[in-house]
Amino acid sequence: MSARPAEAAPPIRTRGIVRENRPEGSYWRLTLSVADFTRFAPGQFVMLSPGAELAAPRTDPLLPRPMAVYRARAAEGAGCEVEVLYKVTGRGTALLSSARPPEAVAVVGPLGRGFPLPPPGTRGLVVGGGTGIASLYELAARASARGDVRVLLGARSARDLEIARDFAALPLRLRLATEDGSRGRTGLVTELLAEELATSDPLLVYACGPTPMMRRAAEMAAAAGQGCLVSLENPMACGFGVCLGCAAPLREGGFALVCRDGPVFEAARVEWENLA
Amino acid sequence: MSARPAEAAPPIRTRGIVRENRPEGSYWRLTLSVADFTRFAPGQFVMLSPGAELAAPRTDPLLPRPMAVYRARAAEGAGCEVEVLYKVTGRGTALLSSARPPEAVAVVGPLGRGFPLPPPGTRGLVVGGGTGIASLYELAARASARGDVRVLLGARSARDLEIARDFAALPLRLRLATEDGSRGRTGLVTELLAEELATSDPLLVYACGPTPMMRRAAEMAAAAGQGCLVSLENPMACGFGVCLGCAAPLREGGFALVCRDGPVFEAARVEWENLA
Amino acid sequence: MSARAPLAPDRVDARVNLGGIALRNPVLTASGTFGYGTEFAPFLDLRRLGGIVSKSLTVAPRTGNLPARIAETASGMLNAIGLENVGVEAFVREKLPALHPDVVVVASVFGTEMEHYAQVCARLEGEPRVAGFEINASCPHVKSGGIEFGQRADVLAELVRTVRRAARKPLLVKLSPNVTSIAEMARVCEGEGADGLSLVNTLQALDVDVETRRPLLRNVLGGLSGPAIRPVALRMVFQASHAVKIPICGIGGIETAEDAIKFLLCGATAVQVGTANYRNPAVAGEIADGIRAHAARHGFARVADLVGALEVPGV
Amino acid sequence: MSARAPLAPDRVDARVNLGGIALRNPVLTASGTFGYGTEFAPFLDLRRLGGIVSKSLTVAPRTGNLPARIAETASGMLNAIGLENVGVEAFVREKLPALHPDVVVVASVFGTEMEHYAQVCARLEGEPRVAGFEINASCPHVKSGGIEFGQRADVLAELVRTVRRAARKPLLVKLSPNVTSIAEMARVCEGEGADGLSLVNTLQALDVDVETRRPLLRNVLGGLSGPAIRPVALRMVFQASHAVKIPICGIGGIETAEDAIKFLLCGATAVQVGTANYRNPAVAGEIADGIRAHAARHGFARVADLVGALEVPGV
Ligand SMILES: Cc1cc2nc3c(=O)[nH]c(=O)nc-3n(C[C@H](O)[C@H](O)[C@H](O)COP(=O)(O)OP(=O)(O)OC[C@H]3O[C@@H](n4cnc5c(N)ncnc54)[C@H](O)[C@@H]3O)c2cc1C
Ligand SMILES: Cc1cc2nc3c(=O)[nH]c(=O)nc-3n(C[C@H](O)[C@H](O)[C@H](O)COP(=O)(O)OP(=O)(O)OC[C@H]3O[C@@H](n4cnc5c(N)ncnc54)[C@H](O)[C@@H]3O)c2cc1C
Ligand SMILES: Cc1cc2nc3c(=O)[nH]c(=O)nc-3n(C[C@H](O)[C@H](O)[C@H](O)COP(=O)(O)O)c2cc1C
Ligand SMILES: Cc1cc2nc3c(=O)[nH]c(=O)nc-3n(C[C@H](O)[C@H](O)[C@H](O)COP(=O)(O)O)c2cc1C
Ligand code: FES
Ligand code: FES
Repeated sequence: MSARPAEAAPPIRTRGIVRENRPEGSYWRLTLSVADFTRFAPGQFVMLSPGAELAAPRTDPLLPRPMAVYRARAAEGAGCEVEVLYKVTGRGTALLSSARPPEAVAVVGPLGRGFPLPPPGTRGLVVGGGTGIASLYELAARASARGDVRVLLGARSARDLEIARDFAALPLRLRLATEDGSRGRTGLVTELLAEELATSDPLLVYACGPTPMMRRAAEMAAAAGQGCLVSLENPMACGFGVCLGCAAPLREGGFALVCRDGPVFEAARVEWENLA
Repeated sequence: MSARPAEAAPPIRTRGIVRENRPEGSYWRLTLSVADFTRFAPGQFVMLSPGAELAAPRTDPLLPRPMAVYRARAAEGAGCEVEVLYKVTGRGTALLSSARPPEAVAVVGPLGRGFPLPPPGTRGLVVGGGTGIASLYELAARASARGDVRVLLGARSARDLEIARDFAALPLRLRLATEDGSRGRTGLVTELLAEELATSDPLLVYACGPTPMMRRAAEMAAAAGQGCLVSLENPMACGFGVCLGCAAPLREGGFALVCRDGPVFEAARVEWENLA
Repeated sequence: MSARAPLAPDRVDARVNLGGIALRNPVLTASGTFGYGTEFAPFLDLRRLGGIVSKSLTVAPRTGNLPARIAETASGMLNAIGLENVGVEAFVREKLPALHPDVVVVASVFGTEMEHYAQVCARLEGEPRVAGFEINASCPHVKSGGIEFGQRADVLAELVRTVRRAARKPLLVKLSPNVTSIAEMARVCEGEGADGLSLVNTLQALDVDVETRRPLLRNVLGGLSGPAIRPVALRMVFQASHAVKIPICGIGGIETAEDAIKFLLCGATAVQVGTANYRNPAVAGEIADGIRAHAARHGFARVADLVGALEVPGV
Repeated sequence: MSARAPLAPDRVDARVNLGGIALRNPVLTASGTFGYGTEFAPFLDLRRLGGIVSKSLTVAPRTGNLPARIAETASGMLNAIGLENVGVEAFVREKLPALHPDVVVVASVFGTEMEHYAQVCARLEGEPRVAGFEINASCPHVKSGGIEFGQRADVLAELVRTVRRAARKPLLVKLSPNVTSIAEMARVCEGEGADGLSLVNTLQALDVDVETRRPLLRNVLGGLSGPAIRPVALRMVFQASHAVKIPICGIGGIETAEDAIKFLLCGATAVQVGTANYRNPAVAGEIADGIRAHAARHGFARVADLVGALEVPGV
């Protein structure tokens, strides 16, 4: 496997003005306009304040939340519009869902090393589930503009896959699976992956989602002799390599920092057992 | 002096839905609709959460903020509309100013013992400044419906007295003073008080505002042989007599709890020196 | 984590026994944050609680410190009330009778000398409405001419010994968190015959007004309480529960049923709710209900089975 | 409070001297929260700071604890990183040269045995880029087979003595807050020749996931930092500054210039910014500017004149 994660653009700290923030199936879609951002690599992330910054600072919740850049486009004038797709899973994301235009959210980014595009002649096999789907759209969009891409998305039920419509609008093959059968194949996304791996074409698997799903995808890709990249979601305090809080254990020994060395890693390097 | 502070209605804990929250001169006017409140005595207060309660609880700022009931009227259906007039002086009030309809604010109240109305034949002399003005409107309204009332309001400048328009709509004599002369008499409100005290009519002075102002008013009333009630603004944690945090030292020795025994006190009982 | 099948909440037995004090559920309210109980009547039926702990009582009534006595800090508050209380006599004559007979009352006891503690307990021994004593061995903000009773092992031992002689009722000792080793202090109390421990009291602290350049509290130093201290309190309960066999009442920053359950898992048999009562005077009842619901959802038929059920990973 | 006439900010002399380390302003960044400095280049010109304190360095590189290593608490966070660091050699060869020569660097030093501390200092003695040492005597989360160096006066004394012999550069000792008497520990360090004190390190703490019934950190115990601990840290700085004459560097929950000034008023000559760097990587620079502005507004021509300027009311 030769793909090397893309280099990161230098991060800055700035404010994102909430343009839109609304529920979409089981996700929320937050659109921020950020005056001084320019470019992101697919799979890069930002650290967002846990909720809008109102008329006075609060210290609870304290830490910023890592969120993938779902989609970014140059805004009219300068800067860009950044879309974040998130699930409300705790206090920080719940407070984020209370943010309304034109409140401001503190943003640090772009951070981390994102996904490299598939090398020429290699098919990209993008496998997503849960909040992991948010890390994959920009990759799917850019890769499908250049070459052959298939996207496999899995979820509990149809409500979790309303978001698939964005992927459906791209020039790629999209396959869905839900556990309750309410949309696409009944079952796990890894069952779709098994079918896609039954080929001798060169593939590069990109997986992002719940740890068991990524781990299984990694094992299947390895068994099929195909490359696999995963994007890890570890708790983070800083997002830029100074707190050492996000360390992921490596099979070669020692740790990598998910925020600085990742979040994208070659799956074969990850020591899944102790990932937390 | 015989006036005894009015008895308090039993307090409850409930939610106030923000109907309106907008700046008015140097104050903000917050209108809450509270389903299960019915009646307030003038000078009573509520404890409000420091800012709206959003989709998840936050513990900073921690404590509720005491705020006088500026005005309350029965709402259509049940409950009532409570108006609070506040100044942004710190984090809690700044966050309160970020609250927007239809967000909810936690409310405990009505609390404390409010102002008794002037006894028959006694003129009410209502002296207000700063945030203290908010404690006096309901008193002025009810007292002026029954008898002779004069209201003296003082402030730095005209911007602080936009609120006087509410008082001007009442059947009472209103006199204003500003330090910069931008509205009413140039000078301190106590200068107006001195003039009003030059009478042999029986008076009851009601003062609420910055401590030096209340203290001075109390001294002047005492020298003139007239009664004086003040409404104290001590920091509070609970508002209903259990934390013992709001204690005000008394001239007779010991302490009174501002939240439970007050906030309205006979001025002569207050040991101003150690009020904090 | 062993999965268990959920139960109906009414099938959960919430009772616990705190060193001889039988409680209908593990939620008490903390000394000094709940007045004498009656103040909460408008908000909460006290019979929903495991019990209440009185404001710390002294032999004679005490007046407190000059203001300012309280201040807000990040997710916490400081207080230096000065142990103002009505005194043990007024407590017996006025406060106790005002409470419904089904409310379990623990009397918090304090004195500036050891004998005073014993006197207060002796006065309350014959009071059937007092279920037990909680010795306040830790008061960082009263100038008793030195360090806290609960900060030196030998002093604490002597205090517990002195009080134990006067007290036949269940005796809890409330520990100061301002110590190097909470385990040592816990063992000292167990050794002197305490029936249980309450921890923690407030962390000694200070805050400043940068505009006036004065301390926020007139007393300069005060006690820090509230959610800010919860992780420190949890650690101390965990350490103390591994050091002694007597039951522990966990205190510090409890705002929700989840917070309370953290203390149970770390080894507390019961908990006390303090500062949270100010934000929400009905919160202690909500926490009691929430613990039952949590136990049911996780398939624990007895809340007592949650006590010490923390699963510590092998390293 | 004595009123003074405001000054222009550029007329304020912000320099302070921290036990022989000359700083252009009193704001440093705290060990373990600022990496090796270079990571902040995108956000902040490090020359705006008084200085930076490195991640604690050991003789050999160290790998850290298994995850989870961090968790969020009310206005704070827990960490149990496990003192992962590149080791003193890589620090000298790779990290130091990457910093602009005008950046003042204090090397934080750690070891599991006293001799290791001395070895690290000895290796750095000849390094002109190292302005001084900060001895990390308090690490509640590394299983060194017992209690922290900084929790026992005799152990701490021996540690400082051992290191002092190896270190001619200015020597700061960073104290643990997990002690009964911070004043005693401060005096011990002064007695053994320390040039200054840094306080506080993190408060030992614990938090729990009630759904899985496991500690949030793999290491079970961790260190609490952030705004939650600020009032405790202020109290300790206040007490230590009254106990010793050597200068103090105040640490704990500093998020704003106001917070930093509170520490100065309580007797700290300088401060360190820790957890706040995560929320806002430019914050240390903003705090440095804010202190100057505050001093100017209050008419202090020298920031050093704010040190210990707390006005304590008579009672
Ligand atoms: C690189 C990266 C990219 C991510 N991208 C997305 C995204 O695009 N959309 C999305 O919905 N989520 C994403 N996540 C997960 C997201 O960060 C968490 O869902 C979020 O932090 C939860 O915060 P909370 O306050 O709601 O939960 P709480 O449980 O209240 O949070 C408590 C603490 O744990 C941390 N935490 C909890 N869950 C996670 C998690 N799964 N991953 C990391 N930290 C966690 C929080 O950041 C916080 O510090 C990403 C995570 C990483 C590391
Ligand atoms: C009975 C009573 C009625 C009041 N009515 C009004 C009113 O109608 N309108 C209005 O604008 N203000 C009123 N106040 C004052 C109001 O409570 C404070 O302005 C407010 O608490 C400041 O909060 P903050 O977070 O903005 O300030 P911060 O300074 O950030 O607050 C920090 C802490 O100090 C307390 N505090 C600060 N200033 C005061 C103060 N002046 N009085 C009491 N506590 C204070 C806060 O409650 C909080 O606990 C009243 C106070 C009392 C006691
Ligand atoms: C205003 C106030 C007064 C207190 N008074 C007492 C007291 O009299 N006796 C006592 O043992 N503890 C007293 N405490 C400590 C509490 O009982 C409790 O131990 C501490 O506040 C920590 O719990 P919390 O974080 O839930 O408040 C007081 C706490 C506060 C905030
Ligand atoms: C993630 C993390 C790692 C830390 N690592 C170290 C360290 O290596 N050495 C040290 O002396 N202190 C370390 N500390 C403690 C800080 O230097 C500081 O003393 C503490 O966090 C309190 O300050 P704060 O509240 O501003 O963060 C660390 C703190 C955090 C949060
Ligand atoms: S999140 Fe801080 S080092 Fe990765
Ligand atoms: S505010 Fe708590 S007793 Fe008055």
